[in-house]
Amino acid sequence: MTITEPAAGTRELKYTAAFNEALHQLMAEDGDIFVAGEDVGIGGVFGSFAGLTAAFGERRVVDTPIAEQAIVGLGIGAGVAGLRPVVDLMFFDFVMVAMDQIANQAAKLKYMFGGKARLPLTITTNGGAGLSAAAQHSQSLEAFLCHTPGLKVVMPSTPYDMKGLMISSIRDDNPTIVVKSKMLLGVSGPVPEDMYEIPLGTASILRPGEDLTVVSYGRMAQESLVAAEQLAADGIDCEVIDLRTVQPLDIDTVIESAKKTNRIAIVHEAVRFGGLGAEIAAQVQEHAFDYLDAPIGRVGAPFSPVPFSPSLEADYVPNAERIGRELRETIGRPLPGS
Amino acid sequence: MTITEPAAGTRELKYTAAFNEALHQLMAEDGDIFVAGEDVGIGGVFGSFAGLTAAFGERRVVDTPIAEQAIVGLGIGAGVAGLRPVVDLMFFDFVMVAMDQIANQAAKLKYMFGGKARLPLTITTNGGAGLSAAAQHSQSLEAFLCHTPGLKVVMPSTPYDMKGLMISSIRDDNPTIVVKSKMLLGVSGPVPEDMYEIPLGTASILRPGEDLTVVSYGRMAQESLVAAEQLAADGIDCEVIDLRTVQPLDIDTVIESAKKTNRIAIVHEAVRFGGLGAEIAAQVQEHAFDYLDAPIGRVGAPFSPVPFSPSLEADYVPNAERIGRELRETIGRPLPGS
Amino acid sequence: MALDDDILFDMHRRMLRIRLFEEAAGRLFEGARMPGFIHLYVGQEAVAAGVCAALRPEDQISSTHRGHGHLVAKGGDLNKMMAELMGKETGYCNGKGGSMHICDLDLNMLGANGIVGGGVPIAVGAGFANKYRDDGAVSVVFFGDGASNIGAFHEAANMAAALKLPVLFVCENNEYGEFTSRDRSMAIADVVERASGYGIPGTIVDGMDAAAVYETALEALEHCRSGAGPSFIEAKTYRFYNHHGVQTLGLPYRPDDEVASWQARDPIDGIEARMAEAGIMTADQAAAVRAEVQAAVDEAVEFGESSPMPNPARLLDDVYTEAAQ
Amino acid sequence: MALDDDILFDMHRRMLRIRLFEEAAGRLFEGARMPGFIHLYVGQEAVAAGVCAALRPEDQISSTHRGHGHLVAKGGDLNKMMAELMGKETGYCNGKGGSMHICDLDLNMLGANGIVGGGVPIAVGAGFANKYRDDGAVSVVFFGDGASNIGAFHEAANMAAALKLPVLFVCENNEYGEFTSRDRSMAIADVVERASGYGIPGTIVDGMDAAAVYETALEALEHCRSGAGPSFIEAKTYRFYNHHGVQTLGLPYRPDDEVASWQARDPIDGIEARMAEAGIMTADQAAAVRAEVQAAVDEAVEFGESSPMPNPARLLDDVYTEAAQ
Ligand SMILES: Cc1ncc(C[n+]2csc(CCOP(=O)(O)OP(=O)(O)O)c2C)c(N)n1
Ligand SMILES: Cc1ncc(C[n+]2csc(CCOP(=O)(O)OP(=O)(O)O)c2C)c(N)n1
Ligand SMILES: [Mg+2]
Ligand SMILES: [Mg+2]
Repeated sequence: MTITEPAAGTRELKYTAAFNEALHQLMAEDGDIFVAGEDVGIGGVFGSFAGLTAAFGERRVVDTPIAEQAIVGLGIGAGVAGLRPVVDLMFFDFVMVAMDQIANQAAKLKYMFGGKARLPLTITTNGGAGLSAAAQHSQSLEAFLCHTPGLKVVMPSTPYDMKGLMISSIRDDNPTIVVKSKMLLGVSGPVPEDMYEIPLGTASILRPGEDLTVVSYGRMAQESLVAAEQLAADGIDCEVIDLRTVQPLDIDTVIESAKKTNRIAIVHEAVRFGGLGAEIAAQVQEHAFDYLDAPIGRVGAPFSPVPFSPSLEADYVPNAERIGRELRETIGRPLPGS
Repeated sequence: MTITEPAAGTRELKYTAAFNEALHQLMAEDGDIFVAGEDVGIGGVFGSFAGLTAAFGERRVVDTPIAEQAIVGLGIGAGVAGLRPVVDLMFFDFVMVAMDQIANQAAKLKYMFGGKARLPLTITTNGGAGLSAAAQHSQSLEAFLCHTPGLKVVMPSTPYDMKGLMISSIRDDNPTIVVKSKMLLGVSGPVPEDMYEIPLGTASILRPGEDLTVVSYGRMAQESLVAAEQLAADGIDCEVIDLRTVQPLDIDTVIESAKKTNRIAIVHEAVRFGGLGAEIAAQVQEHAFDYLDAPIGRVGAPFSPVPFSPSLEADYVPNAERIGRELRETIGRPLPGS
Repeated sequence: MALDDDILFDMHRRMLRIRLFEEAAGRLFEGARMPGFIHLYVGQEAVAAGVCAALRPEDQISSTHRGHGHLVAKGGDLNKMMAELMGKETGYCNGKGGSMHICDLDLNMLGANGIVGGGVPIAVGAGFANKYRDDGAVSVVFFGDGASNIGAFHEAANMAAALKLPVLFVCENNEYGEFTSRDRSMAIADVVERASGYGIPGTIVDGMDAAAVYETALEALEHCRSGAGPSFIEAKTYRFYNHHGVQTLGLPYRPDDEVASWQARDPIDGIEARMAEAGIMTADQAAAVRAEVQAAVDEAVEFGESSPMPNPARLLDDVYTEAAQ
Repeated sequence: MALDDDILFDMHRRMLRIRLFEEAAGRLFEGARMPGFIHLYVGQEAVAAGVCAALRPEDQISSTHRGHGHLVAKGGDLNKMMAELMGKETGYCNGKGGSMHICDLDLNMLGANGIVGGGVPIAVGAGFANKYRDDGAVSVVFFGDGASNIGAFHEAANMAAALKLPVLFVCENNEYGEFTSRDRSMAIADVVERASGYGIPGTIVDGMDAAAVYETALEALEHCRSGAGPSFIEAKTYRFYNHHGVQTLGLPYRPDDEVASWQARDPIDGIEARMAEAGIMTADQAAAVRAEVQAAVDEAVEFGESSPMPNPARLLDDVYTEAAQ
């Protein structure tokens, strides 16, 4: 909605440390919050949960067996029974293993019960390619979750957003999946020390622009920003929108921008076919049909599993250079002024 | 692609009997085909497998424990080892229970192995709402499967298509999901006695028309046809395309039609947000941007789980009347000639 | 066994409420006055009644697709139940859930479930909350012999054992999934043999004998409450009707004489005979209870039938919990 | 045990091939000359070697994320393996799979797997095919102690038992998942206790003793081949390196003395000592085998490093099998 920018001089934290700090502060504030998952006690395989056992003990930081269905179910049952669980699935790909508990149980429980339940469950996970982790440890599966009414899906692209969105997600009374981007874990940025919320469902405009709207989220929002700066050198002025949460989707911000720039592209790391970009494109053409000067572009992964080999993976995952190239194609027809 | 119509005077069969006949003929022809699933031995809860045990014995018609992951895994392993398995998941909703085996294993196996595998696996299931079966027994989840490279997804709307698509699916060397529509099981239509294939990835034009293209599949293709006839009474001439398979997607037929009619809507029973309609809309606007006289319409289920109560369910699931109403909205702007 | 008379009366009433409620629902279903699927619990009443009589109000129960009996036994409101089964606005779930999702969170009944085994991990989560709060409550999960073959059950049972959670697993072994018999779905004779694979103490009980179920449950619950971790009961029982719907005899997958031999061990007849023998309930008294329960069931049918269908304007309500302002 | 000398030589060589291949891969990984994740099998060689020495070529094996050892033991081509680990065109999967998806279908090695437990149902499917064709082959599935907690394992084990399939379950209990110890993940001492819950006969074997593994496997395979259904072996073993990567000592989750005590039971030292005692292999002979294997491994490294990266034009190949024309 607005351009979000922490005050100058704010302390810097890594993306994963922002996640971690949010958890520390939330757990200190609310005794009903606990964390459960595989190897979380030792800090988690990505270090995201570091220090929590020392601070809050094994009662509240619970190592579980390797059992993703039971991990999510643990969160559902404990949540319905009044706690505020945070459960971790080590890799985004493992939502597949727990899909019934996520999509048939957690997402639908409140509705099936006629509203008589509250499920303040947060599922955390790590998504995306780039580590040569191959087809079963590299996916971006948000389209599955966004197509499932009852869930919220959060995909932060900066340490600042990570902290604010984690706080909102955990305080939210709905099943919410927070997807960290594995490639962003070590990226630093300014993060205020105090607790703050970023409302779920509010996009941020990373860069204002007049010629083309670029809609993205997660790591690709940052890649899109780089691409936009490169295009700016050629006089193409992109407006880059970071959705931050993909469900709820801040479509108003997107449509408003499209009406202004008259050209729009969506960029994500997930497979393009059936990805979230399709939904956004469909909504934009529906609501801004007469404003569009060119077909809506979509940048995403091609139609294959994620390959292992670094050389193939580099071709598979969008990056700033490829995004820039495809955005130029979206622009396609000469800009009004040129 | 072309209007498919069995010869006049062809014997009539129910949708489920066409499915059944295809299995009988295929199993007689190929000893490597077997059927496994819950209660298939007695004919299955919808009678789809009736008579198979009598004809082929328990070696080839295998009752399994209630274990969807192991059922799909059984098919994967037996398929890789050289058989041609048909495994049944009683309800479409249960793909969630087996999602890892379907999406992380079956879909990706060939690619991960550098091509060195062949997986001639067919998964059959029953989808859709209309029986007051509530949120966990009524879903249309094809968007999940279509977004997963490596799978094929087949959703027949007539007995004729059912038989031809089943034969193609089982003979296909890729993991293929054939989704029966529960509400169509008892619907009759002409079905030739001989074996015939309908190539996967070829749409059929159920009704040619000039004013508006309506793209659908499964049960909604038939509802769309009814809606089209009603609109014809008002002089609106719809072309109704039945995709028949949603992966591969016969987008060429769709785009060609859109270029002709200049208006297009997609109709499906799945939740509209993130459904296959979004992908089709995104591709159509990309490839036929200059041909479109109106925003692409999408008819689908609203953003909630499927409600139990028949009165709510009737409002939830699209039907001919609602489709007609929404198509009129898609037409929206006056037709060129009027 | 020296069982309090009160307990027998209590269980007898719970069982009758289940039986008469279910038979009324079955008739409505047969008469096409009830939509959707119906999985009747008739025959298994002693399990739900025996276990629930041993519970405290704060103990949770989780159930299956065959869930009416569990909710009735936990004290469910027959009016709201019948209305829900009919898809009415006044039902437990405002008509949105139906038979397979019926629940009463105020009674700590965490819901039926349409996915076989799907409720087991959720029940373990409730048990986790109990331990976390150290409130002495036990989470009880009912599931079938067929459900013991599915992954969610396994993961949840092991999780409960590994984390030493107060969860009581109650397997209602009625010898069939839908149409496939237990002995074709597993290569063991007793489901309880699985419990030791998790390190969970297990017992077999006659699921047609409410008193036996009660005593077994009481002991198992005590184990759970003591902090020693989960416990496991396998109740040998039988459903008198078909998997779905009301047919009893003449089905292709169950020999009629097998059905008859179990029906001869009707758990309600059993408890009534026992109470008569003990001289604590005459035939007249039994009839009076039955009449009273039947009246409540009739009222529930009447309540359900006269209730309105859900307001279409609420179709999209309750997908999410809105933030309190 | 009266074991053929040949078998000892055979197993010794298989184990050395695993060990030296793995250590080379580890060094490359440490030197950032190998991409992705690497889960070393070092320490567990006796299990793969002992089981695979007992197999016939037509028997299938299925593996885990820790899969190099199994493929080497089944006769995998070190060149193609090393190239695959490096993501090269000449690798087993043309660089598309990597360590976690390495496979050789010609050797009936049905693949490593990145999903814990994900390979178990697939292995059961292969066992189904064997029974269907009545070809006498057995499908062997390797999985960890941690994997025995996941639903897919449970469903598959029960399915194999219910359908009496020729499947040999080999649990490599190395006492840890990633960083969580077995005793915190389950409330039982031996994973084999689960086998009886499926009606599968089970045995515990010393997984550091290749000969013991071989003899146990031979017997279990015989059981499977006889048509009596699946069999289960729990091999007590230990990984010498970290879950991922090559660190050994000084990790926060495993006491150094525990690591050291297992390392003192190195399975390769063990078999060499036994062969020396039996007088069938001198130190010189052992050194010669080692040198020979090392040369093969060095060649594999050279092969991998000199191989080209995959052709980018093939990125989208092999998603589907095209119909033969
Ligand atoms: C995951 C899943 N698979 C299959 C079904 C279909 N189904 C519903 S009830 C049932 C049988 C369950 O058997 P059991 O657990 O023994 O319970 P019972 O019906 O005997 O009470 C099956 C297979 C389902 N609802 N969910
Ligand atoms: C479904 C799933 N959950 C979690 C993981 C992450 N993971 C990879 S290996 C591993 C530990 C496996 O333990 P075990 O089965 O004992 O095998 P080991 O590593 O000891 O050989 C875990 C948790 C995964 N790959 N798949
Ligand atoms: Mg049963
Ligand atoms: Mg282990």
